[in-house]
Amino acid sequence: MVLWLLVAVPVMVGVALAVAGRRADRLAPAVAVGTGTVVLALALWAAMARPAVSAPLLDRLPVGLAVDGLSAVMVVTVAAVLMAVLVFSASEFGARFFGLVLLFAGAMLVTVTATTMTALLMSWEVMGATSYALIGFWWRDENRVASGGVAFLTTRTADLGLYLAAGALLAGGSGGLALADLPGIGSGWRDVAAAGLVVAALGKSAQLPFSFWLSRAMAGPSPVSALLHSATMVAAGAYLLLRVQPLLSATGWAAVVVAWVGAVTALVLGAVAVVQRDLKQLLAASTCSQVGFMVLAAGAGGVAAGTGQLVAHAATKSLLFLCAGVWLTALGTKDLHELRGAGRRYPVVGISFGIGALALAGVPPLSIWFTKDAVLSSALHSSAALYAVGLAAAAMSGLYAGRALFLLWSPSDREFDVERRVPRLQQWPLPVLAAGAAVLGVVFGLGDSRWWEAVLSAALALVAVGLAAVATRGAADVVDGRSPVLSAWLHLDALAHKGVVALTVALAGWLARFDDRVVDGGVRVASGLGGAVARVADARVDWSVDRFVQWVAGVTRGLGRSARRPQTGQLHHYYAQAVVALAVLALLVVVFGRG
Amino acid sequence: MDENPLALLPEILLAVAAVIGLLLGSYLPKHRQWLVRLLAAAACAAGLVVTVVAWSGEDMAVFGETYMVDVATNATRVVVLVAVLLVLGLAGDPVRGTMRESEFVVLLLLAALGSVLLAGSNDLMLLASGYLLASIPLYALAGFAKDAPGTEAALKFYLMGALLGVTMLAGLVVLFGVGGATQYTALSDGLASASRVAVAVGAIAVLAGLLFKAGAAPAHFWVPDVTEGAKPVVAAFITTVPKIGAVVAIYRFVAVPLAAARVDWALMIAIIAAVTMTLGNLAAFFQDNVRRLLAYSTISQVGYLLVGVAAAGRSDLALPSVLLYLGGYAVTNLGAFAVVCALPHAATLADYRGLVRRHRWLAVSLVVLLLGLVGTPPTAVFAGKLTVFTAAFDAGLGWLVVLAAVNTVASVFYYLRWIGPAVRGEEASAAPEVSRWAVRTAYATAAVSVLLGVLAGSLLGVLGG
Amino acid sequence: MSLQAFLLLASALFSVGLYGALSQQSIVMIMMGVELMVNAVIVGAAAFWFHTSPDRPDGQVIVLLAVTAMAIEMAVGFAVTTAIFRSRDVDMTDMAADLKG
Amino acid sequence: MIPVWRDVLFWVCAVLAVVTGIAVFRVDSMARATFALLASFVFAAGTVMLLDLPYLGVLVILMMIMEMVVMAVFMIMYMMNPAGLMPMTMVHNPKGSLAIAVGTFVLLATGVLLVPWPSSQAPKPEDPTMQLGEALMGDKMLVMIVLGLALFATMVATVVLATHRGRYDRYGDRLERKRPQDPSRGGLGR
Amino acid sequence: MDVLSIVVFLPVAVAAALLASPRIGDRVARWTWIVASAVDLLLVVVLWIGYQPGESGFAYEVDRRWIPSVDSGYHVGVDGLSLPLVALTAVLFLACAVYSARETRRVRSYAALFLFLETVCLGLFVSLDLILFFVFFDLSIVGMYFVIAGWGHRDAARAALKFFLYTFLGSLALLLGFIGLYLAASPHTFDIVELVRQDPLAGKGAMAALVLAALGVGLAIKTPTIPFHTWLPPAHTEAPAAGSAILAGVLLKMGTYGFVRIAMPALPDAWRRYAMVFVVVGVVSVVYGALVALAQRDFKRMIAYTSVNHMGYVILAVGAAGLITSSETQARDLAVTGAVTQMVSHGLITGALFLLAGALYDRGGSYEMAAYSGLAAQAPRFAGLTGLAAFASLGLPGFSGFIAEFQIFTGSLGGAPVSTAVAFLGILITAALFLRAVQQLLMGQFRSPNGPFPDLTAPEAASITPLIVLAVVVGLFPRFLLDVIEPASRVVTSVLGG
Repeated sequence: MVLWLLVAVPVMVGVALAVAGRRADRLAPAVAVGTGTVVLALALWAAMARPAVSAPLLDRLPVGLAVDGLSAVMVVTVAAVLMAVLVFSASEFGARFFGLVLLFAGAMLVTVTATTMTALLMSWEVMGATSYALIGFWWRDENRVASGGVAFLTTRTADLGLYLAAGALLAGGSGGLALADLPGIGSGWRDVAAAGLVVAALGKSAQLPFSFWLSRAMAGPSPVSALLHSATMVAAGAYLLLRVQPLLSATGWAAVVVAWVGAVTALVLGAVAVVQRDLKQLLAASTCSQVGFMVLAAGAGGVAAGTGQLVAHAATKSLLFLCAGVWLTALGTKDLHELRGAGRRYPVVGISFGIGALALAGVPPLSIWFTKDAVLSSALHSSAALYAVGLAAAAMSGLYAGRALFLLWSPSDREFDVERRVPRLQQWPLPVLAAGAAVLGVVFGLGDSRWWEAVLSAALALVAVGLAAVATRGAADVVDGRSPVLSAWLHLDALAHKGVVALTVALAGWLARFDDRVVDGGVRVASGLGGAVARVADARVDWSVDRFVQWVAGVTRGLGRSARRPQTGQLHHYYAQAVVALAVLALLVVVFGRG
Repeated sequence: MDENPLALLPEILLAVAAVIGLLLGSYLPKHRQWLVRLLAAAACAAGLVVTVVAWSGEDMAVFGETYMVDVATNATRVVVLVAVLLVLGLAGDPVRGTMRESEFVVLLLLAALGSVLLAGSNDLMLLASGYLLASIPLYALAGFAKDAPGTEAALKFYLMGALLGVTMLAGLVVLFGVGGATQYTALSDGLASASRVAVAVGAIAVLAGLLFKAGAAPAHFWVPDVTEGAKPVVAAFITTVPKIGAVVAIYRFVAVPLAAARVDWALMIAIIAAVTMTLGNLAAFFQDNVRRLLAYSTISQVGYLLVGVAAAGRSDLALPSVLLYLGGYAVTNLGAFAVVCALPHAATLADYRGLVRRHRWLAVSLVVLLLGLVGTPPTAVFAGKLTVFTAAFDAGLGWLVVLAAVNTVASVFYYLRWIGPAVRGEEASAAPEVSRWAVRTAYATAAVSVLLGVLAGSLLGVLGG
Repeated sequence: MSLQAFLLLASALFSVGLYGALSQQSIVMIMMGVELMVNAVIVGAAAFWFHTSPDRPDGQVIVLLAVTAMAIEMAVGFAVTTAIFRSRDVDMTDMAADLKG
Repeated sequence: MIPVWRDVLFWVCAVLAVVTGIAVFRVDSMARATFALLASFVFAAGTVMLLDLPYLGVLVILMMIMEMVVMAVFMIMYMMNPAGLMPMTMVHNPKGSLAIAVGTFVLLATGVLLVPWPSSQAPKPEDPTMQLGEALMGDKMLVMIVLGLALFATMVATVVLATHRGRYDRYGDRLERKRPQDPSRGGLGR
Repeated sequence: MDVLSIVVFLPVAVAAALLASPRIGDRVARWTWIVASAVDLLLVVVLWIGYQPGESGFAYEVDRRWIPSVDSGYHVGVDGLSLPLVALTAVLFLACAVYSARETRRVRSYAALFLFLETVCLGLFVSLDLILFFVFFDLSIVGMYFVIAGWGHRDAARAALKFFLYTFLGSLALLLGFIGLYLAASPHTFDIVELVRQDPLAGKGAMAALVLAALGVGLAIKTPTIPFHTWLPPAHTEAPAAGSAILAGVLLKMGTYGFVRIAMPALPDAWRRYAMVFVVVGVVSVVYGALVALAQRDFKRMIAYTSVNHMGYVILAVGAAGLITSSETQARDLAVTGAVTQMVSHGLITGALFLLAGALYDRGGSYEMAAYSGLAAQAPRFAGLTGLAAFASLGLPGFSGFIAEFQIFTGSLGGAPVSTAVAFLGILITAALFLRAVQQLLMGQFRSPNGPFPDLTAPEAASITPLIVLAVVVGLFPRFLLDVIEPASRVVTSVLGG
């Protein structure tokens, strides 16, 4: 029952707020924060009580929810980040926003507690749709709405994998579509299910090659980004892979693929992050990169390590996005160069951001240093190459985190055009999250990594941060604009547009013209028998049922005319026709009619 | 000898009514000739009562077995008598108080009698005599108005009838020559061993006359011209009543004397049916004159009826289905003509534009009746069509059923060309004058055509299906 | 005087009558053609009676029927001709061709 | 009569019947056509009489004479060029008609010659006319009754079609006049 | 008179009464219509509550002979396949009645026509006799012809005629199939229950194939599937909003319902043999319909093409249910249940979408999407409902469409893996096209051809909102519906055997 409450409370309050709309704007922040508190309490309780519930949905396919070790961590993380985001947003947004956020969080809670495919798929898709609404929250700007569309469509493309997995699971012999059944189904279907799940997870987590949607998702409000990039949505993919890790290892190939995709994403998107000039874009790319570590962990079998990374990253990234949001609203920009010195201007925000950035860089003893090392160690278990790539990616995080940090803290003498006070409510969550980003790693520990690995990565992180400090010294920013390809997120967006969207639209247009020409052509045919006959005589005429129908109509028209031709009004014609017809009939019967 | 005049009571009633009607008419003042109509109606009603009361499943051959009183004859009597009653109703306005009202009624009765006799004939000679009796009054009725189109219609009607009547006589002679008799039962024995060619030629020659009466190809040429040229009420009668007798006569002709002959008469009828319905439908397609359109529609309907005839002897359902269809067709077709009669000045489809605005229920009746002619459930023609198609399928004439179905679809087109303007709520064309008797008849037929469809089951039971 | 001979005669008369019915314009002439065809029927019926079933009266009755039918057809024919002559002053079928299509 | 003579007589009658039949449509006056038709019927009736059916033969001849007289009257009425003063070519589609007619004849003749016609060894009746009479009063009575009705219908029909003025024109709408009012006086009993 | 017959014939009785009383005004006619539809819906709810299928699997069964010689009669009853559709019909007709409160053209006839159509639609879904089924099938075409021709837009006459001829052709094919079934049965019968029991064409390969082909073509035209769909876009584009809603919401279901009610259970062998054909037709309909819809610039045409797409799922499911290889009966049950659920779901959602399209046309005088922008600014209610309907239509969980499509996909994948996987693309493309439509119409700066864009009126909102709410209820708590459907689906799959 409590578990039902945990997911139902945010969803129902969310729907109520969204439907109420403007009328509830004044009450909404309070209601939302109150709900957030309740959710947090319920999450904590659930994490301890580990309940499991189930309700019938489809024919012998129930909806099942349960909290186990993995999801206990997740529900608490989600609830905590949600709480932070709600408090942060309380001063700025109305009912619709809170409604959507709560709905979104509710969907995420279902996702992480789902034990059956039905529950997972439903929440998974609702999360995608809600993210669309949140990213395109400022709907008067068509660009933002389009960004939401890109996010939704990209993730939905990947979600098809989940549908595939569900079907495969059933076809493979799992009567109830329980996720736990996955490793045990027939081997052919197991591969299909694994492939589907991997695609779905990679899409949601914005791993290569789906990463571009996350860049577009920056069009949404900053709190949305904070939520999206930390404990929900993007994390959901990684979570799913961790959840089905037994399946991945059971197939043999899936684990390897996942591990490598994670590692490569961590490295490449890390590099992308390094050259970004827009703070939010930098953070977005870093998200892909960091989630890449979680994916890597799932592929390499380090479930605990991945989970730790997830939680630590959630705290860190939500913090960083909220900080970025503060500056964006206060200073009206997210350009790193224009933000030079912003950290000094708003010390609370600046210091919180600093802690977060250092954590992100993997500087010991902050949280991500722990968790990343745990991940890397599990990678080393499976392959040295994987470890090396992971290490390189870790260096990248040092570079970009350091760059952001130093740019924001470097002294600047310029005045900001717009300057506003930061509301209290927006400041409160920041230190809390910063604390989390700093200390959470201790909870998870270093996993089973050996001492030299930890030292190596710490050194690497410090070196990278140092390099970044050098690179951004003074007014210079040596990496700025160095690699257009990396700046533009490898042109993945354009590639997807050209390769898939444009192709589909062209095909659709062609088909529609075909369909229209069928209709219009038919009308033309009907307008004159001559045309019809000509077209029929034309061997190149493209056949279609509709045109056939029209052709029949045209021919019938002609036949109708000829059928009336005997009716000349002249009696002797009638006579002759009747006599000849009777004679022909007699001949026919005599020749063919042997009774 | 079994001259049992009582068995022929309905026929006798008609004949007597005709004679008395003529006499009565000679002594009645002009505006009181409605008494003759009343007499005729009474005779029809009496005939109906007698038929229904004396209805039995048993077949009875009378007058040297030249005449059969069986289900087919009884059904024909009922349908014809009802049709005559309806036509008498239709004739209310156009004929009342005219100079030759009595003669009109008398000719009506005689033609109806001829039609019944055609249906009951169990002898080729009686068939030929019936043909004469069923034709002669119609020639006069066609030219009744004695205006230019009427007389032209009568002329064409008569000349077609004369030629095909003689053809029929020739066929009769040939069949008699090879079969040794004209009475069906005896003829059937004779034809069983007769030359195939001679039987085929003779049968087709005899059929020529019956096809003329039925208005089927290739003897259908008179139908559109007469329907357009004659008065609407006459056209209604001519396209309905003789067909009933003729179709039953064709049925009897193929089912009894030809049954054992070595001729594939089913193929023969099937070809005729196929050509008739196709030709009728095609010709109706772009017809703008409503009466000609209806005329072609009746031609195609005969084609469907012949589909059932082609199944004679090979499906138990053949006869009941044909009789059911005949009943439905008669009522529905008369109804359609009743609408035409109700609006004497509306000659083309365009004249029906916006009918629903002015005469809501007339428009509704028209829609019901025309959809009935299409064969839309639950009207009588649908039930008839359904059972007829089923019978033909049963008899192994699948191709013919498919063709008939295709034709049915095609026919929807031209009926819709009529319905469309009538029900579209556009500005109505010039206010048409309405004949009240015809309007009532239209309502009644629309109702009956639906009612018959609903009762089709029990009717089929009565008809032996 | 075989059956075939009679039937040939009947066929010939029938065909001649048919030619007349088909080719003549005047209504009365068409009626004459039809009468010739009836003539064929009479000959045929009588011959069949004689050669195939003299023991039955059917053939004879057919002759009687044919004669009566001929008389009836002719009477009606004249009446129709009169009617159309009165209404439009023609006695040719070609001139009565308003109804068509 | 000697069979040979019967044969000869038959062929003479047959050929003449056909020839006069053809003549109906070849002569250029309607009066001649009428008489050709009459002749054709007479010769055909002659063949019928050769078949031991004198009654029917005579009946046909008498009927035809009556009819031809009536036809002559009509021709005079409608001024149909009775005397053949002007040549008439009132034909249409002569070639087609001829082709159809010849085709019909060829087909029929082929049939006549190829079909195995049945033959009867049954004895001829003593008196064919008696046989006919018995049939008319017996098995075929209904045929005759119906023919009678057809004749009745013919009378009504011809009157309706042919007469211009009805009783109400002549005697008034209520049939009140004792004497008919006609445009020109005359007629039976006047 | 039994309760089911009352439900069926109540509307037509009211229609007759409306027609017969020429003096009543538009207002009274409107209210009579609404009240009659509401009462009928109420009765359907009563039916649902008391639904207790008997031995035969049917509830409220009535069997009176009509034409005994061909064993056809008035045999009606509801089971899990038909009851949801009956309910859907009653709901949609009530919605249309409420929505049409603004109709001003010949209101009385309009009301009478819709009531007549309601009887016809209800009658079809409860028919257990082929002839009765055919009667209603045909009458539905006639009724809809008049709706389109009489109250449609500019080019309505031509579209109506095309609709009529096309679907009538289909009905004739259907009739041939019915006759084939009838003749094969021994003793001959038109009774559906009896035919299913007999399985008359078992083992008669060619004949069974022909009959199935006739049924298939007839039903496919009505459904419609590729390549018989071309009547649909013009008919929808020209029809009045309520007509479109009924056409898409109820009439299209007659085709798919025919598959599960007649074609599958009466011809199980042939169905299994040719199941792949239906799978392929379904998949092609799904993808083709979605792609063509994607290219449309006209809002209503777009929705019309999505109907082709959505009906394609149904065909896919019923086809896949016949594939022997999916020996797992659970999957096949799911597919059939999903197909029926999809019928209900599509009826609700597309009905709502067409009514919204009508509201759009009323205000802007155009269906052209490019003519509008940012409508959310002036018409939040319209925007909210359109957005919800769009998301419902693209198969978002939480709405009925997902429940249906998930069952279809999950149930079909085992039998027809590749086809089903291809069909997944359908939900992606629909998502794209609906997002585009929502973005074009509702988002951005405000623009409308006729200046201001007033929000939905009370009747409009009152007619559309319940449809969306129902779609959500089914989407979240489908058990009340599935509990009814599932036993009937099991019957169908068990008859299919294999």
